[in-house]
Amino acid sequence: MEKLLTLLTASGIYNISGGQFFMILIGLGLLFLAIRKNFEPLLLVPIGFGGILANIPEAGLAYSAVENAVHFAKPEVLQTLASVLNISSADPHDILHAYHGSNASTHATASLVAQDAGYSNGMLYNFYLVAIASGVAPLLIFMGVGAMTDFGPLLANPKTLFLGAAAQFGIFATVLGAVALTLTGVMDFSIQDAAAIGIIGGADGPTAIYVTSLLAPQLLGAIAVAAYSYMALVPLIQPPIMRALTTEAERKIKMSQLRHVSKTEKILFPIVLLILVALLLPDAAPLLGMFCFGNLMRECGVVDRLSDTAQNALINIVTIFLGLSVGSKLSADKFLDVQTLGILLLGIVAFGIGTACGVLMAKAMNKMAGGNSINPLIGSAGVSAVPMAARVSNKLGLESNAQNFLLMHAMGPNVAGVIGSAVAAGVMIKFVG
Amino acid sequence: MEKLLTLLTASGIYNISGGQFFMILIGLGLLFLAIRKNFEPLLLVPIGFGGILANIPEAGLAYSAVENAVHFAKPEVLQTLASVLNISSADPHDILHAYHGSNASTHATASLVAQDAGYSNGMLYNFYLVAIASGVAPLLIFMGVGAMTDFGPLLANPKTLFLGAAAQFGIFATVLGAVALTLTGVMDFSIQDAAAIGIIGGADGPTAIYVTSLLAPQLLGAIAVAAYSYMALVPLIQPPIMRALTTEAERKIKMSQLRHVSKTEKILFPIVLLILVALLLPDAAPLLGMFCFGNLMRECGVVDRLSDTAQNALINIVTIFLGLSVGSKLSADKFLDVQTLGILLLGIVAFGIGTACGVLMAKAMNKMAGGNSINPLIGSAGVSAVPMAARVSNKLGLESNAQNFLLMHAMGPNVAGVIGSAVAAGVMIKFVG
Amino acid sequence: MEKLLTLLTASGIYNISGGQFFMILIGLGLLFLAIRKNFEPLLLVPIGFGGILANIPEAGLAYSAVENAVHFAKPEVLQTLASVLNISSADPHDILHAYHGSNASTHATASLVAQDAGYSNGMLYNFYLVAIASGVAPLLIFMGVGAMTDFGPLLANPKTLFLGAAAQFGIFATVLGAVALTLTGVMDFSIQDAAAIGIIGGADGPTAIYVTSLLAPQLLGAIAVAAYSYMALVPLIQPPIMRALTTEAERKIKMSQLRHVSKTEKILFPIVLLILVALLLPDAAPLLGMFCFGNLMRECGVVDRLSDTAQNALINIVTIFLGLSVGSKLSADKFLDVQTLGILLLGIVAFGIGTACGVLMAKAMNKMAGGNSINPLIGSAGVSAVPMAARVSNKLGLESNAQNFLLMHAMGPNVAGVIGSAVAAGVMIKFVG
Amino acid sequence: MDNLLSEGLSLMVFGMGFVFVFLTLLVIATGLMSKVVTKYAPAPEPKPARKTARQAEPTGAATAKNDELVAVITAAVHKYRSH
Amino acid sequence: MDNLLSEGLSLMVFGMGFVFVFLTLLVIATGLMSKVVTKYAPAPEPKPARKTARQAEPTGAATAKNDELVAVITAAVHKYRSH
Amino acid sequence: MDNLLSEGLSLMVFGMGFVFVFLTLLVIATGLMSKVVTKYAPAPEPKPARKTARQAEPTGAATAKNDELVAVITAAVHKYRSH
Ligand code: NA
Ligand code: NA
Ligand code: NA
Repeated sequence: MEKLLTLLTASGIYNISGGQFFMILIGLGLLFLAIRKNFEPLLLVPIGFGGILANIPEAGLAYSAVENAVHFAKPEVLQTLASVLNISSADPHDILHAYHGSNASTHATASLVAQDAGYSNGMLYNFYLVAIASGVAPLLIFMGVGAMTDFGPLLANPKTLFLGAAAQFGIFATVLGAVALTLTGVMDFSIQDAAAIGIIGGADGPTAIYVTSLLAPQLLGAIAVAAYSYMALVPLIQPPIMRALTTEAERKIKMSQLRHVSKTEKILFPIVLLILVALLLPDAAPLLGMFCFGNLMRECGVVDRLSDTAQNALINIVTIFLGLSVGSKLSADKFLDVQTLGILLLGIVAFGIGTACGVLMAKAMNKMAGGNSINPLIGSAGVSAVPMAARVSNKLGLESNAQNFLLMHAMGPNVAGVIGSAVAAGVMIKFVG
Repeated sequence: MEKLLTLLTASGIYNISGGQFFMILIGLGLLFLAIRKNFEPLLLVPIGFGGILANIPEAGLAYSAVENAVHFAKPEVLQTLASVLNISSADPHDILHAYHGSNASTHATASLVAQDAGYSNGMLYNFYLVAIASGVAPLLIFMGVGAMTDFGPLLANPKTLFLGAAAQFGIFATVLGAVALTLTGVMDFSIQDAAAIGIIGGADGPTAIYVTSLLAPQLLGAIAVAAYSYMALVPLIQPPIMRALTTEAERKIKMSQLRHVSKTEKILFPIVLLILVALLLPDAAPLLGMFCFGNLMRECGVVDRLSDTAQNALINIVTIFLGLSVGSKLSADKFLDVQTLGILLLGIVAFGIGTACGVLMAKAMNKMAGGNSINPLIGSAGVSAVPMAARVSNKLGLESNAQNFLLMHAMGPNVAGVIGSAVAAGVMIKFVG
Repeated sequence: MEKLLTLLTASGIYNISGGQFFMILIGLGLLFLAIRKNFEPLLLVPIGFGGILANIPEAGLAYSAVENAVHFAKPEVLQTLASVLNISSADPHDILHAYHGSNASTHATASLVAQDAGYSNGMLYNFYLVAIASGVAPLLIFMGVGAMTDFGPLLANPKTLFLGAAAQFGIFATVLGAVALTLTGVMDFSIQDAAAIGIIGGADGPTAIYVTSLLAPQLLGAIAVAAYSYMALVPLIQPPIMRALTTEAERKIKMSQLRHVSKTEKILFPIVLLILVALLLPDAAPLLGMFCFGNLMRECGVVDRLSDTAQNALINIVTIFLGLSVGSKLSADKFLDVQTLGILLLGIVAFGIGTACGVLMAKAMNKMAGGNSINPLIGSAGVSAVPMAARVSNKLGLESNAQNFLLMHAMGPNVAGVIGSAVAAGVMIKFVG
Repeated sequence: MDNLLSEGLSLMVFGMGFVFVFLTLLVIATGLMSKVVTKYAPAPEPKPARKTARQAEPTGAATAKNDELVAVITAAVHKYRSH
Repeated sequence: MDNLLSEGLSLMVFGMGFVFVFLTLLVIATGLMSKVVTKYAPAPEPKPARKTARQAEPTGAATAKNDELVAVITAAVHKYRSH
Repeated sequence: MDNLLSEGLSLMVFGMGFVFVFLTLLVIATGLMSKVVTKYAPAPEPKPARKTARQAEPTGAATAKNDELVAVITAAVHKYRSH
């Protein structure tokens, strides 16, 4: 009978907290959006599923060995942990607090104590350590994205890089927004938090995850969910802004066909970009370095088998682990916070401002170029959200003029936006990292 | 000349022990069974080869840095290890014994001492640490298996889940068998050992490896070899039992065609299963969670590239490392033990009892349903051993009635058996882990 | 304004050293050779790119956390590191020197101190730790190469193994060369360095990397670059030597068609080789063990999906990381040394001597066999450099006799050379490791 | 010793019991789910489900298909050439 | 508090400024590179660039093509058989 | 110094010697193995070994084949449509 009691008291239904229940619903919601509404399913299916796993009561999949040890709270283990952490109270909350604030060596010692007591890191926590805390997963995704990116349209019209620059204003405006929310006392974000939230406006998943894992890992779940959700919502978010800021005449502008770009230019571009990064912003070197490496593998034509693997088997494997790891940060105690609402709000503002700035920049460039050569609709593609934003530009162009195919023209600012937000990420890491 | 002597005294032929020689023969035997007799070759080729590598004298491929340091037994190293382990004797056996019994931090310190003295973990030992000790390899295999599993037949006839439940009796009966062997003094198994041995009866490789790595890692080699060998032997083990327990009339029963199962049902099933696991048995969450995740990726239809990778590149890579890691536990000192004989004996008993219970349950269900709708031959498929056991059911059905295709009907209990043994695994981990 | 100054003083252009500038040029040069001249691009593209990344000023991608901490040289961090390393001076150079000479536990402690101070391992340094310092990447490449190797031609004519033996003389002659350079005071190589340099003559990339990572990790960059460059240069290096050492009549010799080799022989060969390694040279067990494992997977015919993965997805993934990791050793302070010139010089000598010995051995075998059955041109293929060297033999054969197809005959010594240099590697590790 | 026996026995009783309870609940939940799905989101006529079949196909079969393909094309081309 | 505001403001000014400076330099460097390449290594007539296209193709498209292929072959074969 | 020389020399002598001894034994063992196999398990007539060839094929060749395939089908289809 005692065993039966053990089973019962250790069951999920006996232990589930309201927060966990709610987070499981959110996980199911993400799965619904991904599967039924096609919201960036490659990331949101693993993130949603990981979120459910992370909130299974008593399973501790998203917790470290020490957190699991504290959860089960055997007095002698708590006592040892308290002495390792050099605090007098053996209260679980105090121990967790001291543990999260402790230095690397104390961390390591506490972890060994928990292991000696028979506790181990949860599966998702291990995935998080290997994939995200080490920084490797977003970088490998970036390598794969590089190997999938064709810079041809950008090279045919390098000036579209300015559109990719302008659209990053969404990032920095959002930083100010987060600062304002803090100064008015509505939320409480540090400058690191603000920078990580801002990067949502980069509309680039791996960049957002990379920056957040460095600057504000505790916000990772909310920021990643916001970034991918809004990327999926680009076809809803962008059109009204684009329509409001352009005239029908502007939207009708047909752009001249892009010139042919030679193989050599495509090979040299990632190298030129890399050297510029090396000379100007070393902090962007991991992100843009891996991106350039992937692109060079793609274009050089002599390592096709590596390029194929980078954009298939490897990126798929990494995506699975990255998604589950992000999901591990959807545990109730981390996600169900008023901060999350702030992040969701600021994120959509970031997308909106970025879109608007891209369009306005394109209008300005069009004016300067005589008023009839650049369709301002391609400016919104500068936020990145590849290739969704470019498709939105194309769609709106076709609405105004059924012969107006903007897709290739919008691909230039689209990939420029990836570079732009990686540069912005480097600046953030430099200044507040 | 001294060099020549070094070469000679360090050669394998000079150092080989009888046990190592015998284990190399066993490794060759496993390769023979895998290659010539087609015994689960995907696992037994790597396991057999890993077993040979693990027994190469002086190479220490399966040993940790400390074990290698002790093997070469330089007095000053032994002295330092003894002081780290806090024992007075510097005898190699005493040191190894203290090392294996030491806590995590002492373990780490001893490992650093061995590295300082120039010894390092063997290749296979590292594979074992990463693939099995971390628990990740069996879970990823389970994810891949989930991505390869079609729950259609099960959803068309959910009652076949009972067959998957009944067949797990083999697991628990075997636990009692191991207990009996210990009580009668024939062997000496702890309750953890007994539970791990029992899980052989689950006829599911990754589940057996996962449970054994948690409950009785020292038995991993024998249990994995038994599990995979008996799964390969299912076409020999099951038919006599099935024939003995059924009448010719029963074996002739034709089952009505399965109803069509909608895509939505297939998408929702892994989620329903996951929620049930979350509510009732959190200890089964890693295994069944990854299984459900793989299946959801397969069925949801929006992440085909992840699903493809999970069931190809990723599962293949993991299988290679898992097999070699299991092989590392075929070192002579661990495998050549009377316990191994006990495990082999109990394992086959487990398969037999599981098969019998599945068939008897199917007979009972058939009786209750009027006696002419469920062919008891599909009950044996409840042990899992996917898809071999279902094929055996089909084959015996055809023998009695050349028009009687049971394959799809047997696939239901077959995959139910996978769930059943994962649930049994969760109970074991909860109670004796 | 202060921020602007920060950006400027932290930029690459402000901090670049002459050495870094020069190494970036070398990286670009390697990319040029790989992409335009087709110099072993699968390795030299990642190595060259990794070399550029490693030399980005202030990014510290190739440095450990401690090295990065020392580079930024905050006084309090230096002080703590000095006390951990138990030295009185807090001078960066002294600390680095003490750190590199410290034992494993001090290393670990210093690493924790650096992490507490906010520094972390560079991306490439982490890749190096996981891929090369652990030894795993070269071994997995060897497994993949094994899975791609057809031993048929070797089995049809096992005597060609002698050619693979003779060509390894280049390895050992080069060791003596390195010793001579040291004794004459031109360079300063230890016997470990000499052995690692010699292995360049094995003309086998993963073997060279594996041995160097064990014996002389500080020379890894130079040795890997030399090994792969000279392998690419085989069509230039070998022909003059081959022509000089053979007569026109010898080059005209037509060899009789190879006998058919049965599947069973091909399956048994890797096992025979493994057992010989196990009995004679356990130190070659990791390298040749993985090679044999790959080959057995290929030939056994029952694990095709594992073999496919080993020779595609897995080897490609590992190649990417291996290349970047080797590139991380092209940092200016490690590569720009007079030793590198010595290594480049000795490497080419090694290739030359190996080629010559292979040809001379083939001449001798031809003489002993009656003078008209073995074309000495196949001897040069014994250096390995698979399959380039065999193609060179074929090309020279065709020059002398347009009907003389030597390719299949040269594949025997070619793969024998792989085994030969792996055996030589085992001897090196045994004697000086 | 007796302890081991009682542990083994209770493991069997509760373990087997739990497996049955769990799978019974799964039968119920699955049945319910199917009923709801069929009611509120009736499936369209069974499609040939080509894609899923393809995924589940073992490598061997894929190769076989490829070979068939080649054979078919070869035949088509021969026909074409013979015109 | 004021500190946070000034940090945020300077992050915006310098961050946005740096992004523009960087991308402007990239525009210049890219333009220069293209000019040099076109001058010293003029591209041959634009090839159809079949291979690159293939690589960039998303999996979905590849599958679609495969299906087309099968459809085409089936048609060809039917034609062939009906002769 | 002398020590280094003697180490180098002995490494050469024993290393090279060992390589020869090892490969000689491998020649003998392989020959023996082949003899035993041919005697007790004579191979059937040499099959075309299609499968192994396929595995060894470099990626390039595979692509080439694919292109051929596409070309062939295109031709077949054109023929078919032109009927
Ligand atoms: Na962006
Ligand atoms: Na089972
Ligand atoms: Na060689």
